[in-house]
Amino acid sequence: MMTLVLRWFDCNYRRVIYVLVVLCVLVPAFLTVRLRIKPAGATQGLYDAVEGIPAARRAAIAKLEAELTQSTNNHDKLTAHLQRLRMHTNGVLLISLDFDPSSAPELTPQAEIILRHAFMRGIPVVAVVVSTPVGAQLAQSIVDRAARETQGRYDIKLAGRDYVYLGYRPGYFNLILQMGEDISRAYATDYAGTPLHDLPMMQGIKNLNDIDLVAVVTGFVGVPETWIQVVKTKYNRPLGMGMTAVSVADYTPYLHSKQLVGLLPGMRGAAEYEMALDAPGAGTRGMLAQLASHVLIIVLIALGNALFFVQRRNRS
Amino acid sequence: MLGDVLTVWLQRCDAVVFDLDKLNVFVGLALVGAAIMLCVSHARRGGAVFIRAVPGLQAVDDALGRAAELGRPVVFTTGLYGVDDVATLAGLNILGHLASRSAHYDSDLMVPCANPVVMTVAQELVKERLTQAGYPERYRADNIYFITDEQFAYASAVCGLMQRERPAAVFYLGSFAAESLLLAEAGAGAGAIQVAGTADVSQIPFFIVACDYTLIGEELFAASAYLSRDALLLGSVKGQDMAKVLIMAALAAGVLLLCVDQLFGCHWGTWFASLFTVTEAL
Amino acid sequence: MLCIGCGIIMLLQFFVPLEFVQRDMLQWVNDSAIVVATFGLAIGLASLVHVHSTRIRRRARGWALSVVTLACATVVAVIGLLKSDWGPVVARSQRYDVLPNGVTAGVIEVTHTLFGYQTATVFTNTVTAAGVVPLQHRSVPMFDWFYNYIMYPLMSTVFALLAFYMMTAAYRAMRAKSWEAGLLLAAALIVLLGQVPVDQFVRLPAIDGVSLFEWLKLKILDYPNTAAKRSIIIGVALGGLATSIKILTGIEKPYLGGRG
Amino acid sequence: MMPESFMDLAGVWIAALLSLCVFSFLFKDNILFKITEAIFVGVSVGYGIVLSWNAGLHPKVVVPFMEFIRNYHDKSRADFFWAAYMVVSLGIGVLYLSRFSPRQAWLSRFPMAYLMGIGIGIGMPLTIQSFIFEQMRATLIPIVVKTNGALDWAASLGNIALLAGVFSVLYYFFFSVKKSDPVSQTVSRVGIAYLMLGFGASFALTVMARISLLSARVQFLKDEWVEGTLRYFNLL
Repeated sequence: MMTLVLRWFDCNYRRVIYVLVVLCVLVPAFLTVRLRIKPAGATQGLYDAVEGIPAARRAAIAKLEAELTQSTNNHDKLTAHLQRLRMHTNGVLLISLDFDPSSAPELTPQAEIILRHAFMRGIPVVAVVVSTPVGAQLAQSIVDRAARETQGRYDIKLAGRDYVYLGYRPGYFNLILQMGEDISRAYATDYAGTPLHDLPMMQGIKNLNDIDLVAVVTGFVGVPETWIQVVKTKYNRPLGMGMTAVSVADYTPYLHSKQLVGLLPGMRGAAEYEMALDAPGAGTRGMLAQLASHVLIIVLIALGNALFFVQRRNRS
Repeated sequence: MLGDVLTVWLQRCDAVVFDLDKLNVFVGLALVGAAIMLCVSHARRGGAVFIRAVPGLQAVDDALGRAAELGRPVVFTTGLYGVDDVATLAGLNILGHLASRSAHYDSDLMVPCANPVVMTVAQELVKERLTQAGYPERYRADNIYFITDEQFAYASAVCGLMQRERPAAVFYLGSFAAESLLLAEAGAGAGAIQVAGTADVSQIPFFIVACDYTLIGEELFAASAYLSRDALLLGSVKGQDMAKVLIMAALAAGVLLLCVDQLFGCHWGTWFASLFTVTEAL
Repeated sequence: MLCIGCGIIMLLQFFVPLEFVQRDMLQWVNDSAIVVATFGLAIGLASLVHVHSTRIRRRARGWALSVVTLACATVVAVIGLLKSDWGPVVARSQRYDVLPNGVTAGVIEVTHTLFGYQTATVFTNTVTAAGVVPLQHRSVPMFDWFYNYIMYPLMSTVFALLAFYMMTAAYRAMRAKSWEAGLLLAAALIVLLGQVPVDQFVRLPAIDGVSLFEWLKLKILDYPNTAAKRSIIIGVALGGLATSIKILTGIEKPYLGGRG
Repeated sequence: MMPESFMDLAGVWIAALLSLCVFSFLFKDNILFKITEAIFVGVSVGYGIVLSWNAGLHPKVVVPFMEFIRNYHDKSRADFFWAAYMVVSLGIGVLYLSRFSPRQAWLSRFPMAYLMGIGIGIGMPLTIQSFIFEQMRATLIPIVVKTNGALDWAASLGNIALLAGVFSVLYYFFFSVKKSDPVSQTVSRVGIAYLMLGFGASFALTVMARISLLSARVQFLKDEWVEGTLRYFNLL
């Protein structure tokens, strides 16, 4: 009997495995489960940073007010800056969605949950794409979806008032550098073609100094370094990242050296973030599928080896 | 006096004829080139060269023979890239040798191509080799054909081909991207003996797992020498080894100097490492 | 000869610091390669058409599929080359509304032209200081449509087949048949365990603030993986140089049918 | 993206059905997959033609060349050279067409050789620079690391492990040495061990990305196809 089953499995193992894989991926897609995942430090770091944006803005305003009463030089510049900061008392998040369709499955959940988090806390969002023209449309649909499908957790967000999507411009190094000086120099208009000075939200945002956190979700190698160089080294603004599971290992050193406030590792990072926010979504579902498939592949490897050793013993 | 003239001359050269920042690349290229050419000329004068066994290549004859026995075709692919890619060229070189060897067996050699220029080169190559071997009538131009240059469309077409033709042997030699495992699993499913070889580091693991024999990185480039046993080609492999000795020596020296740096606080090692810095490429 | 000449010229240009050579010449050569490669594509297409038309003429097995292939290629190429923004108008006539929270604009009613019974409420457009930017009637360019609904789904689905193939490959081939295969297997298992949050279900010791398997995973990636990759890359580069030199010196001439 | 217009709806249905046809290949090669494959190849070839014209030949060569002919009198010498070079390239390209005649087919070797030569020439220095030199520089690390004057054991051991790996793998790749003595055999084996550990790790690391791809396809079928269709007809 056993040998018969084994022989049948030997002939049809492919199909059996395919069915199992489908189950691993399909079932979680219909479940809303709360995985008992405790967010890792790197994820919690980014979560706390987004959560702390309003407080950071209040602190920045207070600091600037104090500075204004003390010093007299640069008065005009500081007043203008203060005025801009006061326009968005909840602070501002800049998010960069730098990925193309091939890494989108892993990164979309990350981008979405960060956006939702900001929207839930009433934080205005500036969204950009710096490194891939292919990703521009994709990024727009992610931002729009987060703005429209509120899941009953916040009011519908409107482009131009609660968020702006600027789209893609070529030459990412210069682009990021220019955003440090003046965002409207990097992006004259938003993705729909409206000049930035016509957008109410952008009245209070001139450059990286008016941004309280930069979040970069990227699937490219090399792009993160540029962000770190400009945002962290040149302007010293808080910076967090989300990456595919494959490339995370290359960038953990930046986390240890405190150049990044947080780093989301692939689908797992999104799931952990959703748990931290208590809003299970695509990441949690995806992680469930990941967990199931990883268990499956481990079981399959074990099974393959077991069969192999049994066969070898039988032969000898 | 002479020194001044030399400096001025060098400065002028730097601006017009030769970029001194790239001198290190030139020296590196010259050293590697010299090592290879020396060994080749040594071989040309009749010097014997030993070359170690490469497991995947020993299987080539078995695979071809098995295909002939079963009356099933042999499939060969160089991957997605064009003739400006060196690994693809290495794959084409091997295709030449395979063509001569398969000439004696009357099995179909199918080469689905993703790049039209590679297709034309492959056609020339196989035709020439079959003619040299004395079987010009066994060349069928329709067996070396262009499918499409889109990665996954190509992959799906080759997967379909393998399901339908059930090749006895499949060779993946060239440059591959994410389609590597798609092709290799489809080939395994068709029950073929598979020999793979690629220079693409991220794809080697998939070939190792799914194929019977895999040429790892550099072995792909040595393969044509191994298959042909041609003295000049063997000489160039020897040259590659010489260049490797140079690199290892440089590494060892650099590491030692860096240790000295750490222990005695000087900067010899950092200086040595800076020799390998190159100004930004275009 | 031509090959050798071009090769050596392009080799030397790398070292010439003139801006003209470094920028313009590379650009020129690139343009020229585009021109030549286009003719190559023509040959490729000729091969494709030849293979398929022979199949159709001979009514060989599956000749209808060849018709499908050629027809698809022709339709896409013709639309793309002649009028890539051509496409049916799908939505017209819009009406601005007021959102419940009192903000003007932001809602638009779209009436679809075909099957016009359907009226959808879609959030769109930008709130601007200047007012509302009206949405013009929307048409779907067919060329983009081909990409979005045929090419892209097919590309990603074929790519997704890899999820299945990884499993079968792992089952079939990751067996400890020798000590080498055993090492490969061990490394794979450790990394797999390090990828998922195993420590949520099983109590594991933590090292450097991460769980055991994650720590092991990072070590494997940092040392054996990096070392192996580096030496392979160096080796490959040398092999590539050797092949280049062989071709430039005419020891090997793939374009002439091997050693000539 | 939810289907919003009938074209979207039709597209989503076609995309979904084609996707299912591709998946059916896993079970068995069948006529549906064959049709899908034919469509895929056909559309991608058509797309390739358009792309090589719209993104290559047309903007990079044809437009500038037309512009050159129209204003040839106030062009610099460099522009003339460029135009002449393009004409020569055209000539080289035309030689390809000789393949259609059996007797003149040898002429097509010139364009092949030309493309090969260019590729090799541009590639060689870049290979030295970005593969050999970059990797060497990254490997130049001290085997004794001192932090704040004290010996850093962990870092030193790590560096030693890395260097041992690089050297042994490089040694494994030696072709022209008879590795019969125990020392070189051991070194070679260490090299293989490093290779295998690295390959196993890379393989396992990719699983997550590939599963994500499949998840995304399933999500597409569920959200855009099934739910999207229901929503489109106001059934949900």
